[in-house]
Amino acid sequence: MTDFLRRLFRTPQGLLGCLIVGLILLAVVAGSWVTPYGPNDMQALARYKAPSAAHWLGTDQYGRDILSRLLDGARSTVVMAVLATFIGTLGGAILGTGSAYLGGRADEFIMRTVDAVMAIPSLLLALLVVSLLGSNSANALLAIAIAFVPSMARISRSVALTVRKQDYVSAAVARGEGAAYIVLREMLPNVIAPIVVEMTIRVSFAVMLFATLSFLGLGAQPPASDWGLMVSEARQFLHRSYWILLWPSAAIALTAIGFNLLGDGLRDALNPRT
Amino acid sequence: MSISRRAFLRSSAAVAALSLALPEFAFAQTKAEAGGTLRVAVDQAISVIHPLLTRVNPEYLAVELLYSGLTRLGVNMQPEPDLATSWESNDDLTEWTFTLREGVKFHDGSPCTAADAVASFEAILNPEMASPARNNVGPIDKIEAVDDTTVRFTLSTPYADLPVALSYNNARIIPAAVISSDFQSLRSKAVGTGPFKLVSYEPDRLLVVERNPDFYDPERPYLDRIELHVFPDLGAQISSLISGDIDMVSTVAPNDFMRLEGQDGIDTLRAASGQFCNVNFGTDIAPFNDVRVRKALALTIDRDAMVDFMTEGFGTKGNDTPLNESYPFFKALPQREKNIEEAKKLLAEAGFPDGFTAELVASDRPAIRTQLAVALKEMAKEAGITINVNTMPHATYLDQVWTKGAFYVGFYNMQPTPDGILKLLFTSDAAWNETRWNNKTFDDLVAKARAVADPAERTELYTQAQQLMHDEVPSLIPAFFDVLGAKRSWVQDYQIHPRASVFRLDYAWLNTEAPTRKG
Amino acid sequence: MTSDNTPVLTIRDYSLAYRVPAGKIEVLKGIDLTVHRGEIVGLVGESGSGKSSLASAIMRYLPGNAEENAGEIRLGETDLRAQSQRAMADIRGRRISMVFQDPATSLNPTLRLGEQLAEVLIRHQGLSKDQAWREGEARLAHVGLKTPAEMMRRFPHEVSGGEKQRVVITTAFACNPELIIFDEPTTALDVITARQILDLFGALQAETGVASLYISHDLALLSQTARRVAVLEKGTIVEEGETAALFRAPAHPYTRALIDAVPHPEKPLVEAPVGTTAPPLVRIRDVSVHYGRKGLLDTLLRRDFQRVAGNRSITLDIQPGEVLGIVGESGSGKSTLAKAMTGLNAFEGLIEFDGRPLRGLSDMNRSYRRDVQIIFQHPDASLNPRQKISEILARPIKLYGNKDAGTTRDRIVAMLERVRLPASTIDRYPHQLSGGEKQRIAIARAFLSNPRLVICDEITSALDVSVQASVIELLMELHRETGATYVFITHDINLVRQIAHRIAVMYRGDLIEVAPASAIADPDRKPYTRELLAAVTPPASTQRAQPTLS
Amino acid sequence: MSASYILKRIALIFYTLVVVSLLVFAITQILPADAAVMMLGENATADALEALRQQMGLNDPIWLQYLHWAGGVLQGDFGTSLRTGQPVGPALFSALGTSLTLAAFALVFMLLLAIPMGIIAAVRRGKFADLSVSFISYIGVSLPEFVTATLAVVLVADWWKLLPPAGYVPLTQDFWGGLERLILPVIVVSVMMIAHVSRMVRSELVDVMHTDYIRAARLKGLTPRRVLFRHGLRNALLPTITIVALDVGYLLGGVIVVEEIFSIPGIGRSLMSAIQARDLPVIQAGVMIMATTYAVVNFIADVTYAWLDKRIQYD
Repeated sequence: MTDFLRRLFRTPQGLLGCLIVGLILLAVVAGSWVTPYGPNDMQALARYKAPSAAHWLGTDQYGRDILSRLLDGARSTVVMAVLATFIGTLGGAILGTGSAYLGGRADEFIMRTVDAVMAIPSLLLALLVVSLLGSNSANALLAIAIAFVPSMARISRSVALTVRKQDYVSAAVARGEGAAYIVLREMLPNVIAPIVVEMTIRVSFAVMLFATLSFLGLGAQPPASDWGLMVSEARQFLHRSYWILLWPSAAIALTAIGFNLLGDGLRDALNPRT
Repeated sequence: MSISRRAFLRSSAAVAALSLALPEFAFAQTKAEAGGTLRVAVDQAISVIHPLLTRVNPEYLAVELLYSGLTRLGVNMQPEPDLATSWESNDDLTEWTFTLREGVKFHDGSPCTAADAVASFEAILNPEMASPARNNVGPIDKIEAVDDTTVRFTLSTPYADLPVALSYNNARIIPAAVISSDFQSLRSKAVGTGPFKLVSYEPDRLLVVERNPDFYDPERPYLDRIELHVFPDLGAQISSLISGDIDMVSTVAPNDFMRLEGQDGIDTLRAASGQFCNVNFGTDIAPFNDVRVRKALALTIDRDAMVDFMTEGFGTKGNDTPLNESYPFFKALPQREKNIEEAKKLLAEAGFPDGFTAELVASDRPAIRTQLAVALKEMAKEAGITINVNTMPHATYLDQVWTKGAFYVGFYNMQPTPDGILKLLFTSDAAWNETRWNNKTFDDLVAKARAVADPAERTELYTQAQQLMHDEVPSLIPAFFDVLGAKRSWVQDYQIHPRASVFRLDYAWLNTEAPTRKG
Repeated sequence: MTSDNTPVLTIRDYSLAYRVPAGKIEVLKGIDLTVHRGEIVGLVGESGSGKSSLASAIMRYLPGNAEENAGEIRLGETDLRAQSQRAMADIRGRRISMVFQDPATSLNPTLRLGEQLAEVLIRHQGLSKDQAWREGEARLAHVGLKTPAEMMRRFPHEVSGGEKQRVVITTAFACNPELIIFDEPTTALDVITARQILDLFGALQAETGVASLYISHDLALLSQTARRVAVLEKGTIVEEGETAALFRAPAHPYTRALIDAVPHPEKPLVEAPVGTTAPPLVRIRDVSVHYGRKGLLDTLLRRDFQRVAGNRSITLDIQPGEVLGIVGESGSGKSTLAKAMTGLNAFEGLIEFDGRPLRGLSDMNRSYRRDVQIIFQHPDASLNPRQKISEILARPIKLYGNKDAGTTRDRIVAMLERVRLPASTIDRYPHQLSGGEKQRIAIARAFLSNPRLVICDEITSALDVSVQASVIELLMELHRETGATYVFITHDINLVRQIAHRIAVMYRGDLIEVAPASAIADPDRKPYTRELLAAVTPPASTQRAQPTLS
Repeated sequence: MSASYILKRIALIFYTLVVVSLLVFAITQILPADAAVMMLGENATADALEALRQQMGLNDPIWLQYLHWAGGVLQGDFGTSLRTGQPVGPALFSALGTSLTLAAFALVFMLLLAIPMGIIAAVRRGKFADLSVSFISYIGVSLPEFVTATLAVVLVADWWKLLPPAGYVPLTQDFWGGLERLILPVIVVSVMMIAHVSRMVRSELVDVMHTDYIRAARLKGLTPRRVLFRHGLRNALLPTITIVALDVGYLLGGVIVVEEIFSIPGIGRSLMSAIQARDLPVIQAGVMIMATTYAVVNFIADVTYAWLDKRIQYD
């Protein structure tokens, strides 16, 4: 474990990614305790206030403290993105590895169908799913998870196929190991690493997809403090007080960069042969 | 009595006819110049151009350019002649006769006569055609052509506001031949008598009209061409106005209005209006069937703050009735103010000493609905009421919540008359009976008021009706919005209309500063 | 340019190290080496000895973290170390050229062979495109390619490995360089092709008199090719001398060990078969393996579908206790047969094991799995990188039971001792072990189930000569101890002649013949067998054959 | 590459379309909205609604409705928009034209920028240029389009007044004016692809430059130029074809946002307004058209790849 962390911190991406993601996770965990104001507390007399000692990042159109909203929103935004990615990845991994394991016609059928679904752009697929289920954060989460399944299935399948061809799996088959042992003990540990890397990078994509759904009015709904929704709502006040737009945008960008860097760092660190 | 009444009505028509010329007296220090292309930004797609079926403001604008009605609505909310030059009624306001212009031609060259007017109104009143105008043109029982230029309306109940009601956005005259052959064909072409003729139409992008040389007023319109550009993004239309790409923005959000104020070459336009956003109670569903609960919620609202939150100050406080200064026959009631103590007391009496939890539905368009919901959520908290805001797509809202729900946000244009808004929303027979309040006394007051011509008497009746609503609170109406718009300074004689769905661009013209654009 | 007594290549006291985060890795230490005109100098060493780094140093093609001492590298009179990269670009390909191990990877897959040959002529001889193309055709004709014009137009994937290497060699000779460095030019080729390439090299070398530095791990090959040999161990040349003399009387222990490790077919490592009367342990009857599956589209279009045959109707008996060698080129179906026998490939036909018939994978029950074990070529791939040795070795014990023999851990430690690995290995991960150690773990895993048949699929070909020798020794010892039957698949004919009782020869999916190891070189063997044996370089010894021009 | 490979790929397009059509039809069937209500509006009577339902076949079993619809689609009839009452096909195809113009410019712009960026980063690996490129690409993949678009409009159009902020003019009508309005949308929609593709090109090229054949080419004394451009790039750019084709899916998603902000009447806008208005026939047709575009682009890419990359034997 320490060996792994040492490898991770050795690359600039890994170190920086860990720092940023760590910071964000800190906000997720502790954010709601340290918020100076309630995220939804309106102050009719302190609307559109520029950053000051009282409101470090300023206030928004309802006089709500932006810092408090950002910290509060970290939980939903990041946890939702991670959860959506995780669910999508899990679904994709099960589908992909299952398909690779089944092989033959079943594999062909599953993967062709996955290819077919990939012909619908993932944003559009998410839009359709959300409009089907109704616009709210939980449905957006599900939509993004569903939108991620096809590509994750592709990736996991190709990883699983590579692992499947390895001699240690052949060795296990030759000595008569059961399917469960082969999949769980021989294949899975080797399949997980590249999938985790891909998943980490995808979290940033999920954060942005969430934001975009909110922008199109199909994601989180007011008065939620999701960053994407905050940006989306702030657009109309841009010329009056740009900071309402600035901070949540920066938070989204930082999160996306953080997870991207972490993913790249993990990719290097998880490779057991370097 | 009867004579004087008739005389009054005639004279009011005459006043209206006079007021038609008013804008020119008031603004036209320089004489209108003909020619030029006007580019207007609208914020929603122009999905429908069928004059009887339009539903949103950009569509009303398009139809207003292409078609005429019998009357049209002045900026002062008075009826003006359009295809009808004059009108009169019998004494008990049940039979109205309209005299039409002679020699008016449709865009296809065919003459427009009383028969077309009759066919048009029959189509409007035909439930099969599903025209939104059906509920808004008044209690018309029968319509007949007396001769080629005279139309007679027979009403089922007395109705003083008929000339105003006939100016309704969907009450347009279309050729009888089209109605009988292919009614739906007007979805893609335009055969009207309006000041402009249709050139091209792409619902999501652009609608272009050109001057109708055969328009009944040889002076108007002044513009050669009008282009309606669809901008789904509010920021983009403001940016385009600033860059001079667009000459006029039909509706502007308060923040954008503030941004535009003081910009060189841009005029901001503002008119006080009866436009409002409200919270409807399903008065037949617990806990909102208890008037104390409704009243308690009304008492939690800080109305000054609400005006700020919802309109950035471009609005006026509401008093939980749909009428305000912008409407005729209006008298103000004592203003309801925030009173948490009283609210808590009422709640306790109603059996909710610790408050209650309710889900408030707000559709996603326009965004102001959600803003009201979010602000109310915070304000109601003080009285111990927990509101969960549920935002849903407008289509889902219409399908599942609208006129059925217990607690949801509505949004309305100002109507031309008090009768218009009350009959639209709050009487038992309202077209959109959103609250199911169904108050007999209220219905009687409204019905009585429509049959009265005397302004003082009508004012008194509407004030009583208002008082009833104010006491029973079928709906929370915390604020009215001003109608906001903007234009380049080179656009002349465009006045923003409190009704927000009336534009009168046939009076507008461009001065010499306007850029020349390729037609 | 160089007088006869000036060496073409002079290396004096040259040292090289690589900087890494952990410090410095010394790869070459005080190298002294000369190559004269017309001379072939062999450079022998195992993996990691620094032989490829030396080639890179001569070519002045070193990574950014290389750190050199003041030593000298000269090409004739030219001080290569003083040359800029731009100047080196003029020298490379014109005065020194290089031939690499694998023609499949050293040719650009997306360029025509002709272009890859002609571009050198254009660059260094100033020929026009047309001239270069015509010259290229002539050169290809000279190296014995039958249709040079067509060959010029082909892409690498369209020609065989031998043809590719001919093109590479032609390119190296194209500008008549003073020095050519050969970096294991035949290792990636099949035996027969390798022999042809070696002959070609010999002929061209004799014709042009170019100075050659021939890098190889194959002592047998060098003993036949090179006039002088330098032995490189861990970056130091431990011994250098005339080839014959050096092989006769190696002075350095490392050289001695290397020479001893080379398999000698005349010195069998197994005793003669015990008794031939016993019924065969395995009877393989008409076993065929096919790859590929008829596609849906083919079915729909009623098209004929041609499957790829991995094995065609193999019939073979394996006697209990014997070591059966299987030889053949890559793609001959040796491994396919091994996979069929271990249930990794579906097969048609019948395999009888100890009298029990097996017609498919479903017939291979647990006791068959226990009795038949397979060991793979690459220990890197056959050991799960995320499992500790303890887990890897515990599996056969858990699977096949045998309670009376003590705890799992005790048995693993005992087995590790038998394969001569320290008991501490048990808590290691595979990547913490060397290649030879990993292969010992793989062997241990196979023998933990007390198998009756062990299939060794090229298990030594990824290992260095000395490691290979010790692994073979271990295998033979285990054979004596357990009496298990071996199927030993390899392309190393010298090795298999030394350890097998009988040898099966395979070619393109067919079993050509099976002969006793002692009689494999008999003149009445089938033509392919004879061809194969003729191509094998006899092990390093006193006899020295002159390369002949083909 | 053989005829049967192409045939197989074409069969795959059809399979894709069948799957997508089933999916989109299923989704639109369960969407919480009544097509008849959508068409007639909130003032329609129950009788009128029922008559319309009958007429539109909304009371038929779902599979029959699907077959009717699919049959229509095969004949080029995508039905009638509930919102405008106009045939869906012509309007959507003209919108598709607009979107494809935008997408084509975006692709070209992206390639013109991303490939040189990737090459420079690979060649100057670890140097300042490489770090700048990766910095740009990290930023590029971290901002949602609607933020980038907002920033672009504020900076370029509102503050510097260099370009018009929004709107669309067909290039056939006014080429330069139309182009001027396309610049910002094209930049915004390509940002993320530039980041992605330049990273791909970089890593592919770095891999290729470490292959034996590049070492061989260098050791033949070829000039660095020739090694890079003749030997390296060709092999590095080949896989990029497939990557770019897959990115088209992303591009088609991106146009939804960009068209919304820049008021471009493309297929993304049509789909977005259809989704908001529950205009089911338009949603169905729009998704089908997008999926077809994606499938066709990938088909072209695969065939091109197979044609260019002679190594791979396709059956």
